[in-house]
Amino acid sequence: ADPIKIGSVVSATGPSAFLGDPEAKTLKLYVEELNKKGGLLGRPVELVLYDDGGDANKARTFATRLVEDDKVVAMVGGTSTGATMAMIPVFEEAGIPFVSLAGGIEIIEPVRAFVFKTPHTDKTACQKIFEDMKARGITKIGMISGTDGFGKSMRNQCLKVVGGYNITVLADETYGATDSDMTPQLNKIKNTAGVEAVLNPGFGQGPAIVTRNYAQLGLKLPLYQSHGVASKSFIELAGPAAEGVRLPAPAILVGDKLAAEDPQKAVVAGYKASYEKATGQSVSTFGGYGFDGIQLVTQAIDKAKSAEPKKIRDALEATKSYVGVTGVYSFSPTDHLGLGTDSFRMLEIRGGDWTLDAATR
Amino acid sequence: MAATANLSRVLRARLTPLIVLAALMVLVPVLAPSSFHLRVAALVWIFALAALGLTILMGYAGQVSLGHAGFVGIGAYAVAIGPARLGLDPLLCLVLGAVLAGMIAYGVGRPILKLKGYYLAIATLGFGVIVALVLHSEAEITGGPDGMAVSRLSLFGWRVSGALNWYWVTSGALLIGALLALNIAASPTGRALRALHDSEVAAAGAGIDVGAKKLAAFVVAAVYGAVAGGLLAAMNGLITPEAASFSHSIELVAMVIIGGLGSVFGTVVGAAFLVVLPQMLTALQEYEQAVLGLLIMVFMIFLPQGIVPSIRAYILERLP
Amino acid sequence: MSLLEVRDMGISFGGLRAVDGVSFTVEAGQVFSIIGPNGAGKTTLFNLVTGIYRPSRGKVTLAGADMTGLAPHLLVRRGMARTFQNLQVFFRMSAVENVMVGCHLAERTSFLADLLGLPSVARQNKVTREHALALLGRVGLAHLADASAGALPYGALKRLEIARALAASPKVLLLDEPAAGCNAVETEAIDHLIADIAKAGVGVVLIEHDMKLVMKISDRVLVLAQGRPLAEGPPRVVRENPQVIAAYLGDHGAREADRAHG
Amino acid sequence: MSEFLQLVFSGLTVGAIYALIALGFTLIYNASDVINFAQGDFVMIGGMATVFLMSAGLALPVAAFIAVVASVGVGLLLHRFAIEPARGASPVTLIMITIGASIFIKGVAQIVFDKQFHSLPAFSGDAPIPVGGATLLPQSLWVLGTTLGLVVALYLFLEHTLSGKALLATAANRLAARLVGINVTLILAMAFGLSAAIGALAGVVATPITLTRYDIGTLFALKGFAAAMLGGMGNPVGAVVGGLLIGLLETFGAGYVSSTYKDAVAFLMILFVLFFLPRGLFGGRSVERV
Amino acid sequence: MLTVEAITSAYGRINVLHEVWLEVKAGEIVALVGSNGAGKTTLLRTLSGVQPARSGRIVFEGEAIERLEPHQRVVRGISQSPEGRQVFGPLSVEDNLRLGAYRRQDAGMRARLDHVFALFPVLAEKRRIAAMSLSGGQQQMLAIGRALMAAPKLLLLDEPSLGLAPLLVDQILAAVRALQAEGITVLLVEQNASAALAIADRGYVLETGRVVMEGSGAALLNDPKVRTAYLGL
Ligand SMILES: Nc1ncnc2c1ncn2[C@@H]1O[C@H](COP(=O)(O)OP(=O)(O)OP(=O)(O)O)[C@@H](O)[C@H]1O
Ligand SMILES: Nc1ncnc2c1ncn2[C@@H]1O[C@H](COP(=O)(O)OP(=O)(O)OP(=O)(O)O)[C@@H](O)[C@H]1O
Ligand SMILES: [Mg+2]
Ligand SMILES: [Mg+2]
Repeated sequence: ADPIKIGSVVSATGPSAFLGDPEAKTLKLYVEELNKKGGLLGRPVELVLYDDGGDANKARTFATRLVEDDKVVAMVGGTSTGATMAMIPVFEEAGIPFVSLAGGIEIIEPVRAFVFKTPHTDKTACQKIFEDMKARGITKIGMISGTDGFGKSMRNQCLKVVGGYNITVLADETYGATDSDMTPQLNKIKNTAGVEAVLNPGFGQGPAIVTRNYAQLGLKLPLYQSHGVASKSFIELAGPAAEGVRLPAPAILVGDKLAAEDPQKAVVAGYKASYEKATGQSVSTFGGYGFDGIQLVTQAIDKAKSAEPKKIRDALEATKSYVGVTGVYSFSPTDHLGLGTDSFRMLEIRGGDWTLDAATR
Repeated sequence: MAATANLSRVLRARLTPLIVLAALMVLVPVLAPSSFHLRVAALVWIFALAALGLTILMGYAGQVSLGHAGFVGIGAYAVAIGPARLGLDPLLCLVLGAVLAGMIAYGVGRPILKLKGYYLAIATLGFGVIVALVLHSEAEITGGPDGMAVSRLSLFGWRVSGALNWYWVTSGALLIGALLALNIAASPTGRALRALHDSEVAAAGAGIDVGAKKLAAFVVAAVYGAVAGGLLAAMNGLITPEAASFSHSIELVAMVIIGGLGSVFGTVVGAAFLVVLPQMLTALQEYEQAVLGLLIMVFMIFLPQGIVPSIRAYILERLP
Repeated sequence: MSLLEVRDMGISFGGLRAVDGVSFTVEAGQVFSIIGPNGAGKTTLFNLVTGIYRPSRGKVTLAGADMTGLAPHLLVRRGMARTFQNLQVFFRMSAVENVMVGCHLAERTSFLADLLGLPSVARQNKVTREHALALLGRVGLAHLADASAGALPYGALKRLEIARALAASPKVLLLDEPAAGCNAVETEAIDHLIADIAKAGVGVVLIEHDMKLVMKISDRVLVLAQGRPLAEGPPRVVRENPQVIAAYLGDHGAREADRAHG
Repeated sequence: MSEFLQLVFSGLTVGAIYALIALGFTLIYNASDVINFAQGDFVMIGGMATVFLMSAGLALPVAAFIAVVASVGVGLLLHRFAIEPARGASPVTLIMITIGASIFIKGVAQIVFDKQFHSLPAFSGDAPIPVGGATLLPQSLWVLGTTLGLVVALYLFLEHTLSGKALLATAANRLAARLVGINVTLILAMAFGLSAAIGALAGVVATPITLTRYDIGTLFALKGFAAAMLGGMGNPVGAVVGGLLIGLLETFGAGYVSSTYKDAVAFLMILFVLFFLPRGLFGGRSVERV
Repeated sequence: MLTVEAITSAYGRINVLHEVWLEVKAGEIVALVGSNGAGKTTLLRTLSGVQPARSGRIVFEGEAIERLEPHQRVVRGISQSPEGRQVFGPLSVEDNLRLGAYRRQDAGMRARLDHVFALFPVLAEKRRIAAMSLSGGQQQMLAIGRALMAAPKLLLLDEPSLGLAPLLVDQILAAVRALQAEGITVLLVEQNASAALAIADRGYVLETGRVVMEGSGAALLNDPKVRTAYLGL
């Protein structure tokens, strides 16, 4: 039978490669497994995967190619918000469902008919962090954020919601995505009187360097990182300096530490086992976004009993309580993300590993 | 005999590149009508237009710019910001963007064009980096790293949309750009630019105002870049600071060199090389980058003057 | 009022007074030669007069107007053209294009017209090319018009530079060793060429080590040594100056010089 | 005061890394007038190869040594199969070849290694050394020491050995170099080999601070190039001064002006310097003769 | 010492030398004259190896060297002072000279350096200065001096008198004679044909890439054709 074609454009190379690479690997792995199990609707599934190298313009071209040339019925991809935004018009116009793997809230706000996304928005992450700070009695913080899309967008979201938690931002520093030394910025925060904790929205190697410089400067205040560092390599890169860092992250990082009755425990364990076996690398939340994306799409196809884009979309939107590795999703016509703060867990790095904070367990 | 003499004349004729280009432009929609192919072709035309500016600046006048994408960015964001933040007409903004880029080039060029060779390269690079940084950082205006949406372009009441329409608009723009570049090449100005490329002292000794001519080339190059940027933004409906990035500047320079420094048609070929090739190499998956790098090396080793001039010289040499 | 007046020119390079208080005047139609040992400062003097170096002292006037410190391209506009001792040829252009560049000032097009490729540009190109071809003919390079300058032999390049300088229709033409690399017969052709140019009313300033040439066609000769004038006067007088013979001419040069007047 | 000192330390460390990369540019430029855009990739090879060899169980010095040798191998291969066949091509063409090489090396590295960031343990531990209220990392001393050692070695090589002079002569006038009996091919191969070694060494000592990844070379090349130009292309002392200056400008820019625009601060300073010294700080001021 | 057999050389597809035959015996001074573009420079470039020979043989001291790289020919004792001076501009005068001895780092180098400085005192005066700031004639001296530093067996001089003051032309020619006395063989290309032929043992006349005449220096000097075509007499 004709294969069902699912398209994907991710940033498997370029500055966001450490996001795009696990995404690509996960998608390939999952489609392979699916085909071993007989595919979908009795048809094999074909993944058409392109690498945009982190360039929104290229992403747009590949999106057109997926629609025009490859005639895919659904799309899972878009590593960065920029790339996603560049591709949205193509899929909207063609009427093909598009599950994005990027964080920006503007992807799903306002809601677009054919666009969904799996990662938490940065706003949720901010809220989770501020809840935690509030619980610990922290009211004055310093912020240092990356100037990449992720860091910048999260910084803005955090500044927007911070007021609601009675927390004031006393210092607001930034660093370039490729900087190798953040001492000057941290030094400024260090010298700002009254700061009780520091928050670092950012992804990539930046937060690891921030964490190291933080320790080097002898800063002892609590350091909060974002879900953008939620992969084992952060701990490796930051080394001993990572001790005590807190961050919001999905269950996937702490699969083995989840309570036995946790609904996500089985899914997470399954994904982790197969990913780590296939790639030899440890799982990250980013691959998890890809996993949930492709799962959502294939389940929707299954449920719709059709590989027709419109029907897939409808089935997607009707998804209720899908248990993924990132969280439990329930879409609705007004919500194409379907996750709340509860899907985040507050983690703390202790002994070189993630530990679940008791309060959010 | 007569045939080869004709071929030789054709290869030397000034407008040959233009005619070949026009023929290609008509052929593409016939041979590859999918909107994906049209989009790729339109991108080739847009990048070729931006690179043509460099052909004039680097190819004719020999002045290296590693910040050309900065002007592409200025043009692109003019078309993005004008309508969105100031409520201006997109087409007007395309023109304003070009004017703005030209003015900025004039202001920046005056001091830095005194520099030579790699020193000019680093100065232009710095300019490009600063533009990209501003586009990146001033999120309230530019939308920051994730970019901003661009409203539709309308040409005298006709709203441009759809791949084919964009294909024709970009084709027209490139054709005009190529014609102007060819005009300059064959004119006293072009001679002056090529002369100062070889010896600034002698050019000045012939009465050429070297500084003014370099500046003119720099401004014209900036305008080419800005128009191309504006078209790119309007066609995509979204623009990110990537358009102004250092790597994009390098890509534009690479187009000019791979196609053939100073050759108008070569520039189009160079743009096609770097836009189409990655599309063709996607099947190689993770080997794509390695193969692309390898191909660039192989082409430069075997066609050291660039694709078009090398092939042209090869043919001309073999004609009687 | 003389055509070209140079007063008390001077420049130093890190302590070395390369040109130190040199004055001379050149009249229209005259051939004025500057000779002197290697490193005497002749080329440097040219560079000062033609605006490539900024003099630390002194003054240049052309037809009465002060030209001191003017940029080279402006000096050309006022009627001063030159050739270079170290060849400054546009090597990637053909011979005729090299000369066409020299016609730049006479070309009546604008940047905009060039950009738009107006018919006037094509007409101008045609005129320029014809003029350039005529000049190439004058220096004996007509047959090499379309050859790439990079492929020309040394002697031809020297003449190409003369043609290019002539293209600017100068009032004063400064030639830095035009006969270098030419044999006796070729030098003679250059000799006629220079005489012709002067006859047409151009003031020619000539640097040359070929004494036969210098003594034959010069109206006046200035001898420089270590940046300073050593002697000045008509060729006959200069070549008999014992100081000049000792510092510059030597036996051979004196012989050559004599032969010129035979 | 302690803040100022902290910025100085941090600026010098970053600057020394830039300086090391700039030094790598110097050799190839001196031999051929070419800017080697793959220079940053030698740095990457040094760091990444050491990381992977260490994770295969080798001790740091052994791993670093092999990594440097490997990088030299890549440099020599680059010369033999890409630069040498294009002998006689213009610098522009050669630069384009190095750009191609840079893309190629990154492409291969992402397959041979991976796409993740990696780090190396600091050579002498992570315990910061307190100095006058500020702290200095031992690794910074390693970087500064390596820079100092290499610049002295390079300076002595170029100024006081015949091979060094032959290298300079090759770029100054290729034809004349061949006429006096210089084996130009060999000189170029040597330049590529040594540059690769310097690059790799830079990668080894810098990785504990900067971290590394298959594509980090682009950024390094950009900063190293800027440093080399600020100092005056081709002059090793200039490369080091240029590198340190850019490092300091960036950190002071971030510390006292704006962390967002610190790169702009650095580049504006470069433009400012070039305005007065159009050939960089140590590029010489002599008037070109005509 | 040197025999050139049917050497052909070309730029691109255009032949510039057409089967040139020529011989230089050990200890001779041989002059090569010809008008602009005759191919004199090309011939010397072919001998020193910077210009490939398309066909033909070059035999130096019994060994065929036409396939050798330039540096290998320098090692065998061929050294050239090129047309257009070609000094190492940014390097100091002294470094230029030392590089002349690149393949001859022997005990005699110091003496040769002194010899060159004695021949051209101005070079000694400017030994620390960058070669590009020398005057044209000074650079010419440097180029000749650099060629001498290689202690060649066969010295190829391409228009050594170009740009030199008359006094120095005398000196150069005298120096060439002195070299001959030291046992160095010289192949001399000169536009100043009368002077060159006067000191040459033998001479060749090159016309559009072909040897059209040869003979002793004196014979050529007195040849009526040579006198009208090259000496302007
Ligand atoms: N830019 C410079 N820097 C340093 N010294 C210089 C510079 N230009 C010229 N000189 C020195 O000034 C002196 C005069 O040089 P110039 O070229 O004027 O001599 P010249 O008379 O033309 O000699 P020639 O007959 O050899 O061409 C020389 O000693 C030269 O070394
Ligand atoms: N790089 C080149 N490319 C093509 N043709 C060349 C090149 N160099 C020289 N030629 C041609 O080769 C021929 C011989 O030139 P060559 O320089 O050997 O002459 P020459 O006898 O040394 O002349 P001159 O006395 O002017 O130095 C000339 O016709 C010249 O046009
Ligand atoms: Mg001179
Ligand atoms: Mg010659």
